[in-house]
Amino acid sequence: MTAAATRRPGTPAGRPGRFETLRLDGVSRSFGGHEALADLDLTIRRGEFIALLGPSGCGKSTALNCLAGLLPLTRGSIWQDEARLDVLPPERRGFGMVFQNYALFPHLSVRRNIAFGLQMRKVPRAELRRRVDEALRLVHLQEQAGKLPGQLSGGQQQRVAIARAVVLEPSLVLMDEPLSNLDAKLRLEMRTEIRRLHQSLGLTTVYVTHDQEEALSLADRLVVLRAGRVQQIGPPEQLHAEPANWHVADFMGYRNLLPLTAGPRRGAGIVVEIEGHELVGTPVGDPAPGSAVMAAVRPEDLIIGPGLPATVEVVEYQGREVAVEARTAGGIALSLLSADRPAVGDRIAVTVEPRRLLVFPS
Amino acid sequence: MTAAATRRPGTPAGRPGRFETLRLDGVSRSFGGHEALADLDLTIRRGEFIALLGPSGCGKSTALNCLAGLLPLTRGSIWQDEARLDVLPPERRGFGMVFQNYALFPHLSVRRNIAFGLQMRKVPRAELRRRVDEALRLVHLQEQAGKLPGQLSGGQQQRVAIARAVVLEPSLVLMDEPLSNLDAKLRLEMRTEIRRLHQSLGLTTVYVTHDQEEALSLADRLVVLRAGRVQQIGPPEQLHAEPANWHVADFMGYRNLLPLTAGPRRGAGIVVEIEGHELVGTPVGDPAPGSAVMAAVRPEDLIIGPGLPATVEVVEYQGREVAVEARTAGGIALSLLSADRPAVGDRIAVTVEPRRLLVFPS
Amino acid sequence: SGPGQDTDGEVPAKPGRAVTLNILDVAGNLQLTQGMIDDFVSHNSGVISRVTYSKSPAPELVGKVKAQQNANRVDIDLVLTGVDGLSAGIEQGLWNPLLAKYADRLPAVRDYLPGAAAMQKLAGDSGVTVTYYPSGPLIEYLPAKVPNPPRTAQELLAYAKANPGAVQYARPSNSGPGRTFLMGLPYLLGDQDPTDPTGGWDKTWAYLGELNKYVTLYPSSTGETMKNLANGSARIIATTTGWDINPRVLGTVPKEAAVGTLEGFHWVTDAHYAVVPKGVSTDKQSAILLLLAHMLTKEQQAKAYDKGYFYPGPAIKDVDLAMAPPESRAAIGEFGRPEYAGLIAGHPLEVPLGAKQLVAAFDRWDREIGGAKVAK
Amino acid sequence: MSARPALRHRLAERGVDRQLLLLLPAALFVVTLFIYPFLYGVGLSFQPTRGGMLGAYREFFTDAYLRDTILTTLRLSLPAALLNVLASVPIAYRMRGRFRGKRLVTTLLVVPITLGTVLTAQGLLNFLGPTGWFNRTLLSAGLVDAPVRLTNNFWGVFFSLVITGFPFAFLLVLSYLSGIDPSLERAAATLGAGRWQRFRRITLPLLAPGLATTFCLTFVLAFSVFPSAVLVGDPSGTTRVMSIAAYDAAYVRYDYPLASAVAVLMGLVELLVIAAVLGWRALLYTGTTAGGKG
Amino acid sequence: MAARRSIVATPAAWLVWGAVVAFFVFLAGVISSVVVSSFGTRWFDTWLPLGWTTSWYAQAWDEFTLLPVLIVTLEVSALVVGISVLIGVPAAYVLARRAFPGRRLLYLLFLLPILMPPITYGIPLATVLYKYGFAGNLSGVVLANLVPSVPFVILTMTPFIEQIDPAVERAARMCGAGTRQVFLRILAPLLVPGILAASILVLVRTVGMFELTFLTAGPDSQTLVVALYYSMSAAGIRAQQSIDAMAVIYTAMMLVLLVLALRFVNPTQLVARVRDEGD
Ligand SMILES: Nc1ncnc2c1ncn2[C@@H]1O[C@H](COP(=O)(O)OP(=O)(O)OP(=O)(O)O)[C@@H](O)[C@H]1O
Ligand SMILES: Nc1ncnc2c1ncn2[C@@H]1O[C@H](COP(=O)(O)OP(=O)(O)OP(=O)(O)O)[C@@H](O)[C@H]1O
Ligand SMILES: [Mg+2]
Ligand SMILES: [Mg+2]
Repeated sequence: MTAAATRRPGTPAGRPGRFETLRLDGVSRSFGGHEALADLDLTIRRGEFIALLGPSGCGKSTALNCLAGLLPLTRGSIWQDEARLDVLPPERRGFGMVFQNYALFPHLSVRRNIAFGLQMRKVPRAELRRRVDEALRLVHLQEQAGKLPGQLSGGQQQRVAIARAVVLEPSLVLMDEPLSNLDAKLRLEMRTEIRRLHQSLGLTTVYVTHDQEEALSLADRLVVLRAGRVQQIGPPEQLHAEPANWHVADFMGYRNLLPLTAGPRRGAGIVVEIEGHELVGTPVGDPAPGSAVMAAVRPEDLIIGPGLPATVEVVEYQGREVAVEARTAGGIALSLLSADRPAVGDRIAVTVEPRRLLVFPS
Repeated sequence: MTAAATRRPGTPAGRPGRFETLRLDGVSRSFGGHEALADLDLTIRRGEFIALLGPSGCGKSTALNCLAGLLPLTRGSIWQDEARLDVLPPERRGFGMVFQNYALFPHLSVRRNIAFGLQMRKVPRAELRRRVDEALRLVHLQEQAGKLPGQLSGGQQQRVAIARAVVLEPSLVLMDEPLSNLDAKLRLEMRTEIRRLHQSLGLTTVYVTHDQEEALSLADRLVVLRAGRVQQIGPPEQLHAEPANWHVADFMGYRNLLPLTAGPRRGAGIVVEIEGHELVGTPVGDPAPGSAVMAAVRPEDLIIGPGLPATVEVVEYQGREVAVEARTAGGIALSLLSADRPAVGDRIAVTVEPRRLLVFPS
Repeated sequence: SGPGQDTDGEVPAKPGRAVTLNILDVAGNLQLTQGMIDDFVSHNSGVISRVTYSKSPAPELVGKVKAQQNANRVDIDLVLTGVDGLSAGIEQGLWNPLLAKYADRLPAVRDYLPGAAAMQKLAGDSGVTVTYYPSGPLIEYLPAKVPNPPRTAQELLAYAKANPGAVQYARPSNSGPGRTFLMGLPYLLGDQDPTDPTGGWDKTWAYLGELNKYVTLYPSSTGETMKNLANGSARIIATTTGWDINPRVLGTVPKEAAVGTLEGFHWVTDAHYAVVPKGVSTDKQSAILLLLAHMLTKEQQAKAYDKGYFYPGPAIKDVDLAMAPPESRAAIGEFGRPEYAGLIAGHPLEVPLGAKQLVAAFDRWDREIGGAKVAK
Repeated sequence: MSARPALRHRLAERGVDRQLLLLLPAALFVVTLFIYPFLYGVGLSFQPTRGGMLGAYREFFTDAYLRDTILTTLRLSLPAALLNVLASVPIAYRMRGRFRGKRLVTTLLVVPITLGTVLTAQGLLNFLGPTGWFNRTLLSAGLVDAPVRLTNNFWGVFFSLVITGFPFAFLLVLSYLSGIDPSLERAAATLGAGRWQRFRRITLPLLAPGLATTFCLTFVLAFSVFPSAVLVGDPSGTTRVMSIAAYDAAYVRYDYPLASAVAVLMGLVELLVIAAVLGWRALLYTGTTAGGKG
Repeated sequence: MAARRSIVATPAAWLVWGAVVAFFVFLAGVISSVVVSSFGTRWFDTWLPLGWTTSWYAQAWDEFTLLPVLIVTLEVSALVVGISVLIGVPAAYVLARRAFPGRRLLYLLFLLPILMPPITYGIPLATVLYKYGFAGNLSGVVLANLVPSVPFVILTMTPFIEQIDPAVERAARMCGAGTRQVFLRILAPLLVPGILAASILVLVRTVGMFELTFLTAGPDSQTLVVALYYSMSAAGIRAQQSIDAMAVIYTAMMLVLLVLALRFVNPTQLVARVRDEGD
């Protein structure tokens, strides 16, 4: 109340300080020898929406916690404009955060959970009330305002956590899979809502998710992590169409990954052979002929038509389309989407457009 | 160890007893006056995969807990073939359960968490080892086997919880949003894996989710809940194509819900008017002409073409397609999917096929 | 009495300014003397403006005074103590030898009863005897249950043998009557040196060892032996004059309880002393001297009769019961025993053991008598 | 600018940062008000009146009457502390859930805390004494012929330790127990664990660190038992505990070096027992008792 | 359902409740024998005293100047409890949450004052306090009693803190709460059951701590136990009943404190309210 509060105005966290850039410089964090995050370089511009994307355990939460100040860095530094940030404790960085496991205050009602940050910032009572009511409305929790977190369902709890962070209108909002526990419908709504908030409040947001769809639709730029290391940074279109390596491709929805051998070039394309059938693909990163490559294609780009024969194994209803799992004679599993509904055991043949088949060195 | 174990053989839980049907008869549960679950009637046949689907707070977890024996019923009964089940404590029902909040044993390693149920069933050591190893492999956690749950990432924890339940090959598996914290890629894999397990082990599964896509692809039958009450029970195709009311439609992905007034019938269809434009839809549940109706249509069924004019407000990148939010002159928000990419501010016109526009009494 | 005040210099006849006195009672002496002190203060508010009383068991006294003296801040001005606290303090050099220089301000010390005078000798110059009684050892019983009480030490042993568990005395280190019984035995049994518990008490230790076989219980307080006597679980207990009269006044012991003596006993006397710790200011010392002089006057000493608490109580000669307050007279009239006057006159008076010997006696008793129960 | 943060980071990774300042008041307090006086006391124990540096300790160990107090004390305090902790567990376990009258029962169970040594001692002497209600009841019911002796011996002290120690243990155990996420037991139930196994395999291990602490605290209280060992015990025999020996040395014989030596030895014996318990505790899981998110 | 389940568990339940009832009966006997005695005129070999009186209370009240003593006792215990919680809980927090060099040593340091009997350090401690003018008044009594109380709080609180999810604190920090606010607004309420338990234990220890209090108390800063302990074990003749009356007064005072404490916070309520779903 005293020391921290009076000293605050001089620091970057004084008023939720707007910054121009936030620079992560070789940020690394180890847990007892194991590098959970290694050499993350990233410059976040004011107003940007950055998504950290990657499989479970890749270090997304670690990166976010380092940025928040909740984990000390092992190496590297963080700069907010010209001020060094990594030496500040979390409460003086002025960021807001939504936690993966909610982390609600179990002894405070929903309303008081949301009001907590505003109280810490000594917001006048009338404004506090107004802003909390607004936040409650935003997450559809007006009726639960008086309940304790323990009395809420999982999804309701997550919504409280979101409201608690955005009510502060912080200079940077950190979100750790905030939608992962919402139901599909609400998830779509909240996704749009988060994006809208981000724009209308002029927030800068770093958003952790494992859902590439979510990342693609929300973010201005994506950071794809794998085993603690950055694989690719770029806008959604770039990542979607031109993944830098097969790991990124794997994660961006190229569910069919076929370990093959590179054949000769054909024009801008490259030939790969699979069980006696030749397919033409687009080379990424210059795989040498004869070397082992990984050919990647999305299920929706595998077309039933003259080509590689396979037998249908699983058919999953997905509304308008069905998802089909098929297996080639050589035992390679293929996933594809289809508007017609083949029966299990049907023999089909599949093909793919050359620009939809990416061939990476493996 | 003593009383419970020796008494067990006589009960339905003796050996994970296979049953023919499991019947829920008016199962209800209140929390201090508020009915979280009301009059659930459902007969589960052996080998079925049932999904409980509904928005957050609708009582899905409550239903599952009642079935597991973790919550006493307020009213109703549960029958396993001819034996009454709701009088048995959870440990004697022989069901497996994956909890929404994991509920991993924080003091046991991953391996010992998974082995716990097998130890309780006195599985011989060698078999126990084998089955635990298999389960670890299944959820890709071989390397984390020695860690404590607190040292795992959120997704890893959820996978331990799944492994812990399925390793028992129980007669009924209850899963409470088991995939909600997995990354998108793993979620797809695990989804297929769960379905495969369900079939190969001959399990009967009750699966709670708020993700209609997950429910549609996994389940043989869906139970849609809303505010504690069943809205519709049926196979995926039926729910997807013929939702029983607009709440179900809302939840099944009919994102555009337009409160309108019923016009005259036209053949099998019904006319509704929206901002001076006439649209023809399919009536569900016989709405009377002149009455208030709710017209429902999915984003993917709204087509850009001559019809209702609107202005583009938000464009979200979604890979192959873009999601567009547009607003009519009268202020009605519309969501649609589009292969082309309109710019924000563009004026477009949308239309819909009559069989894709469902008109419900509201 | 903080630092900087004169503590060693000449003690004035009257304090320069009225003082506040902090009095610590570790012997239960205030029961007898608080009236005397309050009387002085009410008439001499120019000398002592206020008195605070505190009480504690004797053993902790030394530690507290030591801590204060080490820190040069003594805030206990006057201690009322029994022989144990007195001699422990003398050994540790805690007390101010006031009498060495100022005996003339307490003329009454020349009028002590013979027994009290002997007790005063124990104190040397370090303390002033304020109350005195001949104590015991006596035995107490209910005539209805013990129609023929033992008359000698041997008869007592025989009685104990015939009635195991019936004879009781409290652990000597926790009990006045217990220790009086212990110190009185050498005289009763004709031991070689009644003042040397380690070398000269052979008969006493043998006797106690024998008696121990028939004693089932050594309570940790005298009060409990009294209770056991009253409820019948003990038939004969050790007692003293004060412990005979006062509990019957209070109702802890039935009025009809009787005391007996063992043939050839000597009184082992007891007294309470007023001592002044070193480090008390001269002003206060002066006030204390005036207070003590007042307490030793006959009218004030008569208050020491109390309700038989320390019977008789006065340390000064020729203080009659008739001078005592009416409640005192009534209580003693009803519960007192006329035979005491004769007994006091007819039996020799002995001073109790010095602190060192007493501790040695307790230690040996604990090991060989009380502790022997462990082996059983 | 760069040197300072670097050192800071290195320290931070070893766990040294500003938060450790929170320790300061307590540490300062203990150092100033305890360490100096304590070292003084320990020093005193090495300056006995006779027998050289270790004279006091030698005296303690050569004199069986002193030496045996160690065993006497342990014989009293270990069973009492164990009983208090072990009895608290099932009772607290039963009282975890919600039921009518829980508050009343909890409050009643905690009442003995207020009794204080004196009332307990008086009460035990009155109630269990030869003509107390307890013996009267037994006698008039014809269960015994002569009063059972339960005071002024081992049992008197033992009962007083249970009466004063049990509520402590109960209160602590109940609080530790209610901090354990109940969904863990439910998970175990669905995995086929019965009541006993849920308790044995899930609750008990999570409770164990708390039990260790509780045991230490009740043991310390029982170990330094003094007034009741005198008042309801047999202070020269079966309940001559170490604190009585120390008290005798200090306040009866004024042999402070010996008293300090006995007290130091008391502390040492306690330390050994507690080190064993805490060492065992260090092997246990001591983290959060929640089962995952939420 | 609930009823049926509890029948299944009957033997264990009976045993536990049996033990609890036996304990209560025993306890009731112990307490009421003192209470009855304190109101009795004389009580020898009978079921009940021969007559009834309240004079023992009047006598105790006068003789021990109980009113000021009670006030001092309340002041001392409130101060000791308050300060030891303020100092001890932050220290317990660091010890529970952080790994740093020297942690074990520090733990031992905090353990020692509880283990060491006051005889070892009481007199030198009193000397130090007298030297700096703290002893002989309330502050000395409070300081001396803090020596074993602070470590006691630390030791009791450590497991409680270990049980709280650290993410909750991080969330508070992200909301802008500094260390102080995290403590006051988040940890303190969550720790209330633990703090309450620790406070009650410290209170009892303080009210019952004779030695340190006596060594440092001045004439105006005696606590009840000093008076009480005196009446129990000092030289001189005292009626059992008056001791009983004193003990009853002491207990009544503690009981009032306890009931007050339990009124405001039920020891298990907070944690239980958060976690006790269903069942
Ligand atoms: N406190 C810790 N101690 C040891 N290892 C840890 C700790 N926290 C995280 N890790 C490890 O660091 C790696 C990265 O963890 P992190 O939580 O950042 O993953 P994540 O990308 O957030 O995964 P998820 O999507 O499952 O939440 C994991 O392998 C994890 O096991
Ligand atoms: N222990 C409880 N006490 C009071 N109300 C409760 C309790 N548990 C659940 N509820 C209420 O019951 C309703 C249903 O809760 P439930 O947990 O079954 O929802 P859910 O469908 O599982 O939601 P989610 O998808 O968010 O997990 C909610 O409104 C919730 O607030
Ligand atoms: Mg994470
Ligand atoms: Mg749920």
